[in-house]
Amino acid sequence: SDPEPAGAEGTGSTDAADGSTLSGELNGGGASSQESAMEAWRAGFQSANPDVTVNYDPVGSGGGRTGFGDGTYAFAGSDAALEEEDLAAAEAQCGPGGIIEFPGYVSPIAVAFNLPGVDSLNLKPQVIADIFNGTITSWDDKAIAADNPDVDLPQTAITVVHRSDDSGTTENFQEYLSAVAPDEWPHEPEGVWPIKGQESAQGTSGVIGAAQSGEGAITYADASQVSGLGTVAVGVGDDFVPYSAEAAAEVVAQSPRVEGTSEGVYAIDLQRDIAGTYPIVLVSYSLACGTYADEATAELVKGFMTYLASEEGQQAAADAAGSAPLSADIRDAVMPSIEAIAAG
Amino acid sequence: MAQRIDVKDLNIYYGDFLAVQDVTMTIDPQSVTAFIGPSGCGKSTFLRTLNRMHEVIPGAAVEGTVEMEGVDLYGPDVDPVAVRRNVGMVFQRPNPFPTMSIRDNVLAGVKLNNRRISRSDAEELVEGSLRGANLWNEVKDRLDKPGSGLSGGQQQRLCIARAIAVKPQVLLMDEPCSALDPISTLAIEDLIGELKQDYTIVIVTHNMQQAARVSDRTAFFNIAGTGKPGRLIEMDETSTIFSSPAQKSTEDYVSGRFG
Amino acid sequence: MAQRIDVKDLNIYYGDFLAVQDVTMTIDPQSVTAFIGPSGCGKSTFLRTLNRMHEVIPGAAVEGTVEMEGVDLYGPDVDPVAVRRNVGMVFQRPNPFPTMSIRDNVLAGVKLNNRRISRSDAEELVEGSLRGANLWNEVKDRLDKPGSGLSGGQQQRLCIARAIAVKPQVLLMDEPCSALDPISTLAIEDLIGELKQDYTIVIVTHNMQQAARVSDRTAFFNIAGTGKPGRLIEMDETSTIFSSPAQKSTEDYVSGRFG
Amino acid sequence: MTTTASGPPVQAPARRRTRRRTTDRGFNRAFRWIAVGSGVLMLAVLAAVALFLLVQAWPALTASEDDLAASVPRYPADTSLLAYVGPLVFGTLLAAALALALATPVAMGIALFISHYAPPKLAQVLGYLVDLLAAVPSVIYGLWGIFVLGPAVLPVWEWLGQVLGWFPLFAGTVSPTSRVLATVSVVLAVMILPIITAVSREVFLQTPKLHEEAALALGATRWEVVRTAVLPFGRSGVISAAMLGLGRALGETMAVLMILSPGFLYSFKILTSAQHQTIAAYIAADFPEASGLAVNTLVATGLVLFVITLAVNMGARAIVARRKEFSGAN
Amino acid sequence: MTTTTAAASADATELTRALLTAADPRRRRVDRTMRILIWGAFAVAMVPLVSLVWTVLSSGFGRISLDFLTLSMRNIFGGDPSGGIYHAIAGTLVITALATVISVPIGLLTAIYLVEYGRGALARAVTFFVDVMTGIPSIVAGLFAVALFTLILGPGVRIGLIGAVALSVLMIPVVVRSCEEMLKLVPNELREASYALGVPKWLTIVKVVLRTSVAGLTTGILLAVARVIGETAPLLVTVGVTDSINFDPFEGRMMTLPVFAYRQYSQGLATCPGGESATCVPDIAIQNGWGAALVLIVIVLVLNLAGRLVNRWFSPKLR
Ligand SMILES: Nc1ncnc2c1ncn2[C@@H]1O[C@H](COP(=O)(O)OP(=O)(O)OP(=O)(O)O)[C@@H](O)[C@H]1O
Ligand SMILES: Nc1ncnc2c1ncn2[C@@H]1O[C@H](COP(=O)(O)OP(=O)(O)OP(=O)(O)O)[C@@H](O)[C@H]1O
Ligand SMILES: [Mg+2]
Ligand SMILES: [Mg+2]
Ligand SMILES: O=P([O-])([O-])[O-]
Repeated sequence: SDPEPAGAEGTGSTDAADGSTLSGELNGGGASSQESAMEAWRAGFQSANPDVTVNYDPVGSGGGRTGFGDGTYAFAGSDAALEEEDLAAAEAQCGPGGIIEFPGYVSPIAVAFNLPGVDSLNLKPQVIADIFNGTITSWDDKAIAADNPDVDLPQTAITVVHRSDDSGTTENFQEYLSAVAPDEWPHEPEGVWPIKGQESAQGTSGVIGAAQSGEGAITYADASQVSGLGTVAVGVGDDFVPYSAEAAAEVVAQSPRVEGTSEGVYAIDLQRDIAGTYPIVLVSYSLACGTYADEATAELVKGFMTYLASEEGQQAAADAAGSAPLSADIRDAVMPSIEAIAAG
Repeated sequence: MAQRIDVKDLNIYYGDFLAVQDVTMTIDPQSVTAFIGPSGCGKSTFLRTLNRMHEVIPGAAVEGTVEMEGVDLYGPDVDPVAVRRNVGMVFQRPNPFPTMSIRDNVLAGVKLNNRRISRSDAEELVEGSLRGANLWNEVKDRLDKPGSGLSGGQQQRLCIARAIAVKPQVLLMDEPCSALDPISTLAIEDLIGELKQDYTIVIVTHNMQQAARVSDRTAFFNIAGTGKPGRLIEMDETSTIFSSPAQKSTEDYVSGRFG
Repeated sequence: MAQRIDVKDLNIYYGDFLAVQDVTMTIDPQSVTAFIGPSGCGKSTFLRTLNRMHEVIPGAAVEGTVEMEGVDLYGPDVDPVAVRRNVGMVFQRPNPFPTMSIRDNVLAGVKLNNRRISRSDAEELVEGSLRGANLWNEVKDRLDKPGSGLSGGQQQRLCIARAIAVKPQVLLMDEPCSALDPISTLAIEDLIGELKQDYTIVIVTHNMQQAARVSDRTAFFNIAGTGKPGRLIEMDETSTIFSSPAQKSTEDYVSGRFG
Repeated sequence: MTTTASGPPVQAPARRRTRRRTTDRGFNRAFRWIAVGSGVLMLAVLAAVALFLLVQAWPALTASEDDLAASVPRYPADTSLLAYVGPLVFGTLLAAALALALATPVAMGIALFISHYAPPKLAQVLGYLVDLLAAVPSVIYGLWGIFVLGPAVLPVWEWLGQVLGWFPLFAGTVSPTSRVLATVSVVLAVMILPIITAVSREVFLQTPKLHEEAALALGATRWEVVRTAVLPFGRSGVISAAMLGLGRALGETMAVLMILSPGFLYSFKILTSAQHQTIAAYIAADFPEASGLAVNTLVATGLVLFVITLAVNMGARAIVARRKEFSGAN
Repeated sequence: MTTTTAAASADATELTRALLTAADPRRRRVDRTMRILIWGAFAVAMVPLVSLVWTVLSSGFGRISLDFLTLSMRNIFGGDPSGGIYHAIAGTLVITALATVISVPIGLLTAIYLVEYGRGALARAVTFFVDVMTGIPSIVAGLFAVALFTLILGPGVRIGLIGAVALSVLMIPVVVRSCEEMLKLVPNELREASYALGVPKWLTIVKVVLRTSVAGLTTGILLAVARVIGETAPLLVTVGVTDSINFDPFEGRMMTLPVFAYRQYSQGLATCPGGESATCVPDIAIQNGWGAALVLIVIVLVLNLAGRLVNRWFSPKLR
């Protein structure tokens, strides 16, 4: 059953008690990494509120932040916390209630490769950096072999595949590399891949496809997409940790909150060297305002964000997108701000 | 009602090329005027200025006056569309409308102008016009077939039927019989004889005999050479032109070529 | 070298429509054969079977044989392209190639056979052919202009020049003079007289006088009515056809129409 | 007895030349103005698009090199905006030119096949098929390029690289993923093929029968008929068909975006990855994440694409104009 | 005597036979070669075309079902193989129809202006800039439409109309160009025949020129529709995406088939915690994408078929 969306503005009402009371259309947009999780959230929320339609434009984090700042989107997803210009614009847009920002979507980034017969490799951060910056060019390189005594490494040349578009995944991956291997990876982390002359492809599905089509390829991508490729267990301290939602959740839970932000903003200062955690994670933020111009939107955002941050919502995303659920600490910290969303 | 046409000092241009120079003539009502002359001398060009068809060619222009019963056809408040409705034309190459049936081709002048006509009037007009063009018997069983399926001669007669269906005041014909067999030619010539009772008729022909047979007055055009403008050499009673023309070149042209 | 053509029991179809039925005739070499008859009787259609131009129309078909010096033109090992090269054709409507200059139009057929014709040979051929078509003086200063800029009569003469430039064995002409003025017509008729010394010439004409003037033998075609096939009524020496034809219909047709 | 004999050419006194021109009235005039109005509206729309491009590009055009380098991803330090756009222009032109070179002869072949070679009944069906393929969305071409064409042509590219490696186009390492400009060009060629074919075919079909028969009667073979009558008549139509195709190839976004492994070099190595990028794909790839000056810079590259189309069209116009007096029309 | 005549005639026969059968080998070779090349061109083109159609058919057909055509993707996520593309079909039809309604009058009238009235600087400018417009990248057209409607309706509005305007910017020049070609092909003789009957120019244009070329115009317009019905980039930035049904181009987001196909492809594989099952298919998104592609192609086919019928009924026999 498909009720027609009532339009951009909804008619929220809080008087009735039983079942759904919300209706209308709620529009958001931003990071494409959140798309799969967002589908689960939207489906869950819309099922509970059949008269509501939630839309999410996967236009990318930058587009999401811009759209959030100029009022295009009532809520947004972004692979990085708001900074400077975007923050100022968002604050102006949101008015007195301020901004609500929390890591609603946390997902491990897998380092995946195409070597027939090899499912898993142990790689130290420095080795990963050297592979991606082109210093190590063959799979039977000593540096690789040293940590993988049991694997029969072929002589195949390494083909690095990176994202060709400006991407939050790239930025996160580079942040990891420059944090743990600053000598091997001297580049300033940004959404664009810094090294020229390597293979690349558009979007997560693009790099996965390219890696699958070229033997000896290696790439980095959202972990939920890498089936069919071998994956890397990443060196943390002396251990090698394979990717998993739990290990990724752990790194978020153990990293400190950024200080000096307003109350509703819960940004993470990610630590990449905590033993037993999987350090390459994409932390994608959910953005909303504390106050909205009209009541209906406020009610819709409040309802949707409540669901998104809830245990139930986080589990839905974990099932659909392989993400790491929000820790109880963080949820407890942001819930009051979400519940305070109101018109004004 | 037939109409007299007075042409004064007419120069006709294609862009900068002066195709016909300095023509002055009078075309009498209720008579047939024939234009003869060698190929390229501007007969067609001059004819097309009489119903302002010349000006549909980009860059074409005229100087001088063409008066119909004293009204300058090129006067500022004269509507060229009205001129063409009253001065009908049949072309050298048959050009029936390919999208229309034979019937609709005959009715084109009426239908294209969005005029309403009752079914019976239409049938009458179609039959009358086609009979006039001596085509009725050949096409009466396939009036709904496209006109382009006819042979060349049949197509030309269809075009004549189309032109006379509009009942113009003046009828211009540019070598209307050049694609016709003798029987059709004769029928058209007879028709011209009938039409001149009511209309002013101008016919361009390359056929001396035809000019001699059908026309009351004949105008002879000539051209001094390629790139030079065509000129009206002489115009007179047809019998005079063919028996004792005033100009040597006319005599050269009409004498002894045929028969 | 002129060639004799023997046609036996020829039926000509457009799809299922039998346009011409049961024609048997002999066309003599070194002579001019004229086809006359009313419009739509199939003169053009029949003419086009003599150089296998008929078959380029989708659905067109022939039954029977057309033999040139005993060789069936429709035989299995005969190349239609070679047939058309040896049996030239001039059409009713002038059709110069609009994208080519006058010179290139004349050379169009020649260049197909002989790409590397020398400049001087080409110039000679162009002048000879254009003179033959009585067009040389009018166009000699603008050989590099497009052929489509000429008047109708000039265009037709250009097409005749193009056809004779290939030096065919047989020359078919479908009302070649219907768009020409008397002077050009006369020149073409003279040319036909010259060409018949060497070639077999077939001409379709709607003009009795022309048939009488230029042809040695005349074939009269007629049609019983619309939708009926055209038939060869009678073929004989031209003088016989015009003075004492065997058939009543022939006499009706040729008698007293003109002059 | 009004005999008007012009006699010997008398030098007429200089008369005031009053040439008459067409005048419209009534609904004729209204219709004329409606038509003129939509012509002007066309220009207005284009002006609006151009204005938008220019206004949005202006900050980038006037910004300093350092500002650009700081705020635009992929903007190399110490490079002028022109030098930055240069490789993109090069890639765009190379891809479109290769596609056009591949597609035009084949498209003309197909058009001739349908108009003059195939049996008439079959030709209709084939024309239908080609029309249909003009409508395949670029996303589908992108998918097809990635999943089907890429793997299929890889051996061909490897072979070319081995055998013709000395030729600049085929030099360099052949990419194992075949996400290279050569593959993109083939996809673009396939994409523009139906467009060029459909328009050329319509034009070829309109060749006057008279001219074809004139050629046939001179003893022309079928190909010679095509050469003497059909191709000259269709020339301007084919040029405009090719331009429609070129326009699409220059501006094609999704297929390039999905297939090409981009790079920003002046390179002829169409079998090597990370050498080229086209403007349209570049804009699409980076636009979502761009903000501030980076957006302006992307729009500026769009402006460059605009200018390229303009230049290409001027060239093609010149070709058409030179042959105008020989054109088949009228 | 008789023998010599007989011999002579036998000679003549042989000579004639030689003339009529001996084709110039070079020309014959060229003709053969060109024939092979032209058939070859067709064959070569058929390879990618057949492969493409086959790929779309074989990859998309399995997904086609009544549900797929009549349900939307509302509340469907992950590997859930239910749901369908009804919302995208509706969006595609509505937006394309609206773009056609905007483009055809402007494009056709502009073509009429160019062919029938256009002289001088304005006509040259229009012709020239129409060509330029064919080169506008689709994404730029989308950005232009967004900027325009941001001015009118404020930022952030995503409605079908904006997409239709963006598509119109792409479609109008194509309509103009192809209509112009077709109008030019109407012989001048027909216009003159009509003028000579005293028919005003505008009626001549409407009833003779347009009527004669209607088949060609239809083909041209269909090509233009085909050109835009598969556009992805401009719709992504102008109408957003949705997974619910919306028929109203003036209110709310709409989904279209090409955008849907692209989004599904971009989503890649779904996570199925319990492995592949009846309720969770990992590559369902790719399958959905191909299914949408197939439906899109079928829609175009139906449009084409309608165009063909118009073509057959109204096409004049110009020769
Ligand atoms: N559309 C045109 N543009 C430029 N010149 C033209 C045009 N039509 C005709 N001419 C030129 O004008 C002159 C007169 O041509 P016109 O067709 O009037 O001659 P005509 O006497 O009718 O010849 P014909 O008997 O062959 O029909 C010729 O030199 C011709 O080349
Ligand atoms: N392409 C065609 N398809 C079908 N029928 C045709 C075709 N061409 C001619 N016909 C028909 O064949 C018959 C003979 O036509 P044809 O043109 O040969 O006559 P014609 O004697 O040359 O007439 P005219 O003197 O008018 O040129 C006519 O009934 C005509 O309608
Ligand atoms: Mg004339
Ligand atoms: Mg005939
Ligand atoms: O979320 P992404 O920007 O990496 O697509």
